[in-house]
Amino acid sequence: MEQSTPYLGFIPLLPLAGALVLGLMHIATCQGKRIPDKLYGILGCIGPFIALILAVKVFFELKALDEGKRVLLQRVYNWIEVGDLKISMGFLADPLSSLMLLFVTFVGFLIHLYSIGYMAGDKNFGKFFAYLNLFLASMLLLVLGDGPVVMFVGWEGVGLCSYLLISFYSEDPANVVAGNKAFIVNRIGDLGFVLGISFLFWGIGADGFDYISLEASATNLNPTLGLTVCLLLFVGATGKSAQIPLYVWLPDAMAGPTPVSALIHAATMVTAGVYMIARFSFLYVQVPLAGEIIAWVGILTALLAAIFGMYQRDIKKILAYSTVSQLGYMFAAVGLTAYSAGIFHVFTHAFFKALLFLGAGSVIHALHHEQDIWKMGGLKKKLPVTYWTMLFGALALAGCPLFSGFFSKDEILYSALAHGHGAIWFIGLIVAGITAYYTFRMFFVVFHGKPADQSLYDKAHESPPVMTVPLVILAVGAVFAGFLNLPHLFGGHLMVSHWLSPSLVEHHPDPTLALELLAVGGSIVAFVIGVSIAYRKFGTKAQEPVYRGFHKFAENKFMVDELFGALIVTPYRYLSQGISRIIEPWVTDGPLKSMALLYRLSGLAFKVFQVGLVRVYAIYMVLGLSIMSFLLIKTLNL
Amino acid sequence: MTETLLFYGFGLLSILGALGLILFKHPMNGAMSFVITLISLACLYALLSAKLIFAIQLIVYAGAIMSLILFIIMFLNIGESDLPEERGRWFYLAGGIVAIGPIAILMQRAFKTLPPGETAIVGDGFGGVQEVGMVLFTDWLLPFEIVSILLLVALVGAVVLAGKREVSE
Amino acid sequence: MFDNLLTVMIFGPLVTGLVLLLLPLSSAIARFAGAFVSIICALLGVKLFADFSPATSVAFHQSYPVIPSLGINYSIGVDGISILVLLVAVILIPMVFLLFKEKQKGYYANLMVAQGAMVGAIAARDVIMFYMFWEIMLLPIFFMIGLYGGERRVAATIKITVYTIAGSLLMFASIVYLAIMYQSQTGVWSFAMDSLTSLQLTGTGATLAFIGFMVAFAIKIPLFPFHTWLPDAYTEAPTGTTFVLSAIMAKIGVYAVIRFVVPVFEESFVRFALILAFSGVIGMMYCGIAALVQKDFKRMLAFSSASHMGIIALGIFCMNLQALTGTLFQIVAHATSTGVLFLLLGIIEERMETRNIDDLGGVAYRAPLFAACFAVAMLASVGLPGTSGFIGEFLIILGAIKFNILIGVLAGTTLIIGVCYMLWLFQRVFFEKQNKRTEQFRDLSLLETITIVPVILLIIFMGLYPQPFIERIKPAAEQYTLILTDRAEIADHTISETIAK
Amino acid sequence: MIHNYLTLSVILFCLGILGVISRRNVFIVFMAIELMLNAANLGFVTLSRLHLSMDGHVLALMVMAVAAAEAALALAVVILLHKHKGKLDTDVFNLLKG
Repeated sequence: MEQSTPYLGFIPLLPLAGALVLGLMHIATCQGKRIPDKLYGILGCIGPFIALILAVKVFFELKALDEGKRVLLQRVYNWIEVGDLKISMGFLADPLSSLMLLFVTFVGFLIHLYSIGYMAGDKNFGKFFAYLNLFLASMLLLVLGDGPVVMFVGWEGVGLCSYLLISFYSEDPANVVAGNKAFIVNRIGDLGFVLGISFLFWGIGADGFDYISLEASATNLNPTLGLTVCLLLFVGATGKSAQIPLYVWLPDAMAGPTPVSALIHAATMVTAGVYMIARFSFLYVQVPLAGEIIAWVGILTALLAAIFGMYQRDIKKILAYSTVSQLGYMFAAVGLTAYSAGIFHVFTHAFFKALLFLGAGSVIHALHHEQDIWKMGGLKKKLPVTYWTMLFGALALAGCPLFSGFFSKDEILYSALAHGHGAIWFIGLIVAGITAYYTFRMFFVVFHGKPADQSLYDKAHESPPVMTVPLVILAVGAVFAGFLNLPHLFGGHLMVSHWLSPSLVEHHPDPTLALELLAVGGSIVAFVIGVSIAYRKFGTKAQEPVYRGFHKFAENKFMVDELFGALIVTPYRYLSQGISRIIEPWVTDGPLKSMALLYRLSGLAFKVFQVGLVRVYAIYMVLGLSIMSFLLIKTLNL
Repeated sequence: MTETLLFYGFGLLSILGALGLILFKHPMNGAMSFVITLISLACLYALLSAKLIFAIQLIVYAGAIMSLILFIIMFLNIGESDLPEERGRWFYLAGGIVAIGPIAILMQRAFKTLPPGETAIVGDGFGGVQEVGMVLFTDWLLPFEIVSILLLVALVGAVVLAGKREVSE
Repeated sequence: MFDNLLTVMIFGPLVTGLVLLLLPLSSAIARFAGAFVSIICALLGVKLFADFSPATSVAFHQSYPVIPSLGINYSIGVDGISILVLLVAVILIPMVFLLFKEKQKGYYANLMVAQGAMVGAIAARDVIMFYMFWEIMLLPIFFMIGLYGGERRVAATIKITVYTIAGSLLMFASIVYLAIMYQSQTGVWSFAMDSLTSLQLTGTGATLAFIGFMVAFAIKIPLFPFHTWLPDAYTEAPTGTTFVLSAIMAKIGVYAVIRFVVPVFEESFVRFALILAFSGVIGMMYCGIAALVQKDFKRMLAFSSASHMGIIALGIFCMNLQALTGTLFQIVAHATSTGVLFLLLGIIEERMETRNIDDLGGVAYRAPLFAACFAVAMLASVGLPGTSGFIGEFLIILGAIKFNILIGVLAGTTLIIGVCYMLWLFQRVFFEKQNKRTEQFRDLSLLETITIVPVILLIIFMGLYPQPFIERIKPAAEQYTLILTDRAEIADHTISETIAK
Repeated sequence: MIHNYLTLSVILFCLGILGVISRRNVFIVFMAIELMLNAANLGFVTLSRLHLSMDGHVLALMVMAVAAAEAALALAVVILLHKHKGKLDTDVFNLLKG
């Protein structure tokens, strides 16, 4: 069943090589003569483009295989081999990873293309593309890795790139702090991941530590250990995919350039957690408790982030909270063992959220880096392409029927119902309504009404084609991606779920028409209510509301950042201060210092005897001799 | 019998000389009294058949070293005013005797363990120049050379120390 | 000629060092001679590493009697435990000669002596030989800190010397105890490692001797709470010396624990392993947390180094194959990454004449290559996958979890603690706004580039393809683990049983 | 008889010690030290006679040589002392006072 495919490794390797070349070029030239941006742009896009072609090739090669045998493998070399621990640098392509592969390379390539326009003129243009390439390489490694440890390499690699790109405008300390926050919070999650795979290894890793061997021996796993592993891995996922309580970094991560937000913090990296849990579906199905915890954390995150999203004024932060919220949906899905629904939402979300971010980027670009929605307004005329593409994106996100987001979200809500989790379904429904509200709140305020700032408005211009073409392509994806997994209710065949099924271990409850209708009806109602409220409030005249009470509290994100600051960051810093100012000099160094003091005191005491007179020293000597003689006489009985 | 008498005689003289050394106030008197001790010791060496040592004791110690000391004492022309005040002398002496007690007893006890031996005069073949020389230049050659170096160093040192002109002033 | 490889590597630098000290040479000539000899040694070391086959128990073994009546031999050789430490020691030292200009030739002479002594201590197969080289190692450090150090060098020198000597004396007492025990059990005197391992040691005496060895090595590593000399000494020492101390000498401490303590005192070792492991973990957390608020760049790196040494030492005490391999691997990984960090810091110090972090900023804009090298070394030091640091830390954490879950989890926090201070440091030094000082910063010169970049490449290579290193460690590590697992009833630490409770 | 010689040697040695600790005059102290050397010499010569071997004599010779060297240096020091301080008091030297 294993197929050795020699080109799998090239998929991450090509962007990596691109990153190296670009990075060296940048280092070599950034002081002297500049290399033209075009060269950087072309070099930067080659890697992702070939990777995209290879991804398509992988997809068709898999498709040619029999169902159930759709696995392509490449073991390049033995990576770490210590005792029972045998890890090879191996790549695995199966339906799940090939799907991820397809949209990661696709969206990645488009965003590279878009960045040529967005970043034009930046003095670190080359560096940006190097980082972006490196990110893509890490992400592809994460997706293609044949075992948890190889995945972890990509996992941390994307974290690093995220850090580098968030703090890209590094002259402003705030951006760097945001980058640090992202990296550190991710690291907290990574700790969970490392501990999780360590426990997993001691549980069932002795027979090979890659997904295939693990899946084969998964049933031998001790249930308690299984729960521990699942929860620890989920901790890893909460870090990377911004779930409660580790979501705090994602909104701050918007400090990076907008294409970065689109690629990393919306479409690809943040969904890695969902992908990871789907990867480990063979573990999670054995531990339903872990799944339930994940589902609840996910749906609560969705709710919380949606509430925050309603009150934001920064266009990117609105989208960021929306991302957190959508990720919550995905976790709710994978928690309920509806892995294919979750992955499908990852897939559609990548399109429409990337689209929204790139659209937002286009707006920001047009307004010379103004991100406050209350300073925009009426941009419909000035930015027609952006307007229409954003509209499709917004409709998809809000869950308008027949747009991609509708189908994937509906699939998740339906699974909640089908698995008997009415409460999760209900919260999900509320979140869907809120989503529709805040999406269109943003949309109306930005594009409709009157310009809030006339001077900005006058200078606004539509973006160049290199930016709008990706927008259009993504818009097409956002509209039609949903049809790939059309449920039976609408006469579809759940193509994506079907495609994914060999990679996933999941239970499909028998579809019942009543439940499906309930789910679909609920979703439509939520969408209509959400959009209509948004229209009533902001549709024609957008005025900045003044928040009070609960609203003010929500605008300040329930003070969670401040709470974390007060509970963790400040005490940690005080602890550090305490150690280096008090404990280090006085407690751990104390014994040493007291010893030194003892020596000094005894020196003072002995000083009395040092009168400096030779004769007195002779007397000491004689006295000593005398005492020694006395003792000798005594002891030797002479 | 004569030897015993001679021993007691010279022994007494040497002790008296030593007592004089530590009791006389003026160093000149002490030195003269110390010469007596040295000469008595030389005679005792003779009684022990140490002919060479007897001679050297007289020549080097009683002769050279002591005359050097006397020369210096006289050279410095020490008057009563130059002498240090030594008020606690008797107190130190008394204390010293108490402190020395155990040392003396220990040494005495240690010597007791030696076998008794005769001290009758040995004629040829002991203590002469030839015998001492044989041993000195065969078994003790290295220490001998080292001592010679020591003497050289002392010589140079003495010249440097005593010959120092007060340039700095 | 290659039979005497090790002897050449020990005495070549030692003799060169002494000759440099005695001859009235200029410091430039001393630097050139030192660089030449150390590069030769590095090449020999690489050849040794390439020729080393893991199957042989002791390779390049040589033995000549020195004091036959006491069984003291000049006995040297390398095995899987020492090969990597040796490699690190010889390939890193040339960098100091190449990178730093000192005014006095004595600095270079001392460095040479240090190199010879360190190689000697690593290669020694006889306890007395080891002790001798171990003590010689301290001398050049003493002079280098005391003569060429910073403002508070005298206090730092006294602290490190007294501390280290105190440990060494305890070790010497233990060595004598071992020899006497061996003599009483077999009737002959011997100080050879191979014969001492066959000793059956029980009772209080053995425990005390164990503690004697352990304290000496714990001071050198340094393990919490014996680390207090480290921040002062590292900060006050000239950067080249700090580099030698952190990158090599600390590793020799770890190596010595594996070499001398584990095989000789199996029983005591197993008994104290838990306490020692906690000491390692607590040291890691303590120093890592303390590093955060340091204002002095060097002092922060010093604490960082101490923090990582805690983790490295932990690997020994976990008593399983993964952790031990991780430790041996991490010895190289940490030496290269921390070494490069210290060297780059030295360059900053040389060019800007300040180590105060607040005075720096924006270095990355003027010196992208410099920043990139620093970033790679920093990421290796925080254990990012793809760099050498990850392999070692991952293996150690993996092993620690098997040994004791609590220790494993605490050890894992190194991932977070390290990142906190390192990123903040990176932010304040390389990012943010430039100031007048940093605007003048030059990027790496050609010589500096060819000195540092190979090590950077090694860091990445070891992260991506660690197997050549692991293979050379493996047989020895397996043998040592076997010694311990035979002795230890550590079964109750394993996960399955803990969970069963 | 041998024991009597040895006893004499002990007595002289003890008198030498007494001289050193009770007197402050440099010359007396110096000569008291010489006295102790001589007492030791007497012991050597006596033991040499007892064993009928020449080693004791050689040692005595060495001691005399050392004494001579010492005399030369010590007297030089005394002259210096007298030059600087104008006194012969050992208690004037107290540079070692802690």
